[in-house]
Amino acid sequence: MGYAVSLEGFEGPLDLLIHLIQKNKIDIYDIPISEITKQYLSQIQVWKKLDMEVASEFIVMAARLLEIKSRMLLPKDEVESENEEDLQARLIRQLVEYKIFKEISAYLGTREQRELCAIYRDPEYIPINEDKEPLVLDPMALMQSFKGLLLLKEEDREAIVPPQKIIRELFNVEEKITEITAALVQCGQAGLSFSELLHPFISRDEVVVTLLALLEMVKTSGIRLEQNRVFIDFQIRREVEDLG
Amino acid sequence: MDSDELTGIIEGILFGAGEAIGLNDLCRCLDKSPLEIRFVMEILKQDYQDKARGMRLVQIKDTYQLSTKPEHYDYIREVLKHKQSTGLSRAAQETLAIVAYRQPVTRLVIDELRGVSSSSAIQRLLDRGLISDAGRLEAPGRPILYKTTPEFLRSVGFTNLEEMPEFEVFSQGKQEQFDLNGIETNNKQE
Amino acid sequence: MDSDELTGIIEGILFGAGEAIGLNDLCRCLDKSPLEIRFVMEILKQDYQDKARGMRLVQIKDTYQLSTKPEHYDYIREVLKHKQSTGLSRAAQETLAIVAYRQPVTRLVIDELRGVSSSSAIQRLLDRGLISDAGRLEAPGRPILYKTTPEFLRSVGFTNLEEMPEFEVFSQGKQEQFDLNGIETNNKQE
Repeated sequence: MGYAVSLEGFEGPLDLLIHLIQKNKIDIYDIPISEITKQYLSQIQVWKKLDMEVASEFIVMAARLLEIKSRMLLPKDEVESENEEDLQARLIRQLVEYKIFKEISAYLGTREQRELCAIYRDPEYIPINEDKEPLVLDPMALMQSFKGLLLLKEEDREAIVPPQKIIRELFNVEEKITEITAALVQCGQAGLSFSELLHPFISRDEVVVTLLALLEMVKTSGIRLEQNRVFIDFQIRREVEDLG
Repeated sequence: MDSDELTGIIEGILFGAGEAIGLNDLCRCLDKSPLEIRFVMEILKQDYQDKARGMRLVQIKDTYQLSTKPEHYDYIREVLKHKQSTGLSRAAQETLAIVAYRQPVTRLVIDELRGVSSSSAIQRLLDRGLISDAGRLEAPGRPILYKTTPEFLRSVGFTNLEEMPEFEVFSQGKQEQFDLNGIETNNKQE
Repeated sequence: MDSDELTGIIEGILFGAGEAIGLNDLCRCLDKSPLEIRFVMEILKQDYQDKARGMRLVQIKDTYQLSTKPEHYDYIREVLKHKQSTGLSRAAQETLAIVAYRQPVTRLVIDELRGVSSSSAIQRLLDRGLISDAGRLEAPGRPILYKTTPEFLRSVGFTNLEEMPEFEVFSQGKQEQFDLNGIETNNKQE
């Protein structure tokens, strides 16, 4: 199941297109479709290579760009020509409108940040004993209140999202170094092979961190990496033993 | 009861109530005209501009409420160990901007404008009480219409919707500049 | 920060706190001496004697708290009574919602979620018999735990707590996995 949408902070295909247009300093009314399409597709390929899930909307936009591009290649006096203008004009109108709303939302966001700094207070407690009529409460309204409060706090926003959707293991190099050092001490002179440091359920992130930790240790804490030829496992040994 | 006394009483009511109090309620309970109450509110607003004051008067439509001044937040947070809320995600913010300027508006229009599905963003805004249902559009499927709430006005510090900058302020003439003829011309130049 | 500004900040802190704040806390957080803080408290006390002001400064030992003036009590009561006859205040509703979904729960948890001191809302709910004590938490200070009552169930029309509506949480936009092969092929065809 997919999750956390924004790929590198892009809210959607229009957002990505606006980014490319700004990056290339292009006039929004005069977009070189062919170049933008190329850059757009290559961005999607990058995400794909990073194993990121690409939302359907990005793919639909890619198809739209390709269609505009292919129609542009047709001779102008073809019957389809009018249609091509429509496709491109529609895209530009969408981009222009989206850009305006992006500006509005940034403006409202700034105001929101300021208002978040205002503190309101609860009613002062004054005992009121009259009219103890039984209350009729709406459970849906209570639920809404609770949900609203949770959403206000980032940490609770995560707490209410089912955990399997936000799993993101974090490894840091220092901890890894400690771990590897301990393992090397245990193995003594024989040393360790790289593959022995990797457990069966290891994630890509952890492999990368393990490697970074080893490189750091080569520089700072006297270990030696030995590899007989490329693309095979390598041995990790402590240099300290030689000194001893 | 003279004007000063009335000011004191109203400040006391707003302080004691904490929550927003309607002009009507004040008129009824104090037996005063809306004009008299509004006059006092102006006095209070003025008073609170003094930097020796720690509150400000927040007006949303015809309701009044006191809050602390945002510029004092860092000190207040320190003493009260207040955890600041993060504010809306960008998806929710974009959706809210569209509802604010296009209300009443359907989900379909929002989706088209953003180029992505906005259903979860809409749900969040509903949960936060920033938007609400505004009936249904008389069209096939009778889709739900959304509008902003008074809570939205509070969250961005406006007294009413009319206080929001005109849409044209943001489009900066882009709208006029944009017409299909212009694009066709551009195209032929290539 | 001059004396006026300090006065404003302290008024803001006392307003937002909703409960007594210690002189020590103020000195520490504002980086001021007890003498300076006490001086400002005297200024505030003086200010509040003006009949155009609605609050008073209550000092108990070395703690300070703002409250309404007793002479305004009848007006404030009138306004609040009217508000409460229409149902729970927003503060009370939020507090009750937290107790209902997180019970048994301490005041600290409620305060943190709401971002304000909830003691008066808790008192109000206790008065109305919607929540009650549920013992104490085995933690420093042994804080009181709160739970909902049978009266609460009656008011929402349920026979037990399991009937409380569950809520679905939307992740930020669900997506399907996509295959890019189609596009790559398209690309090559050109």
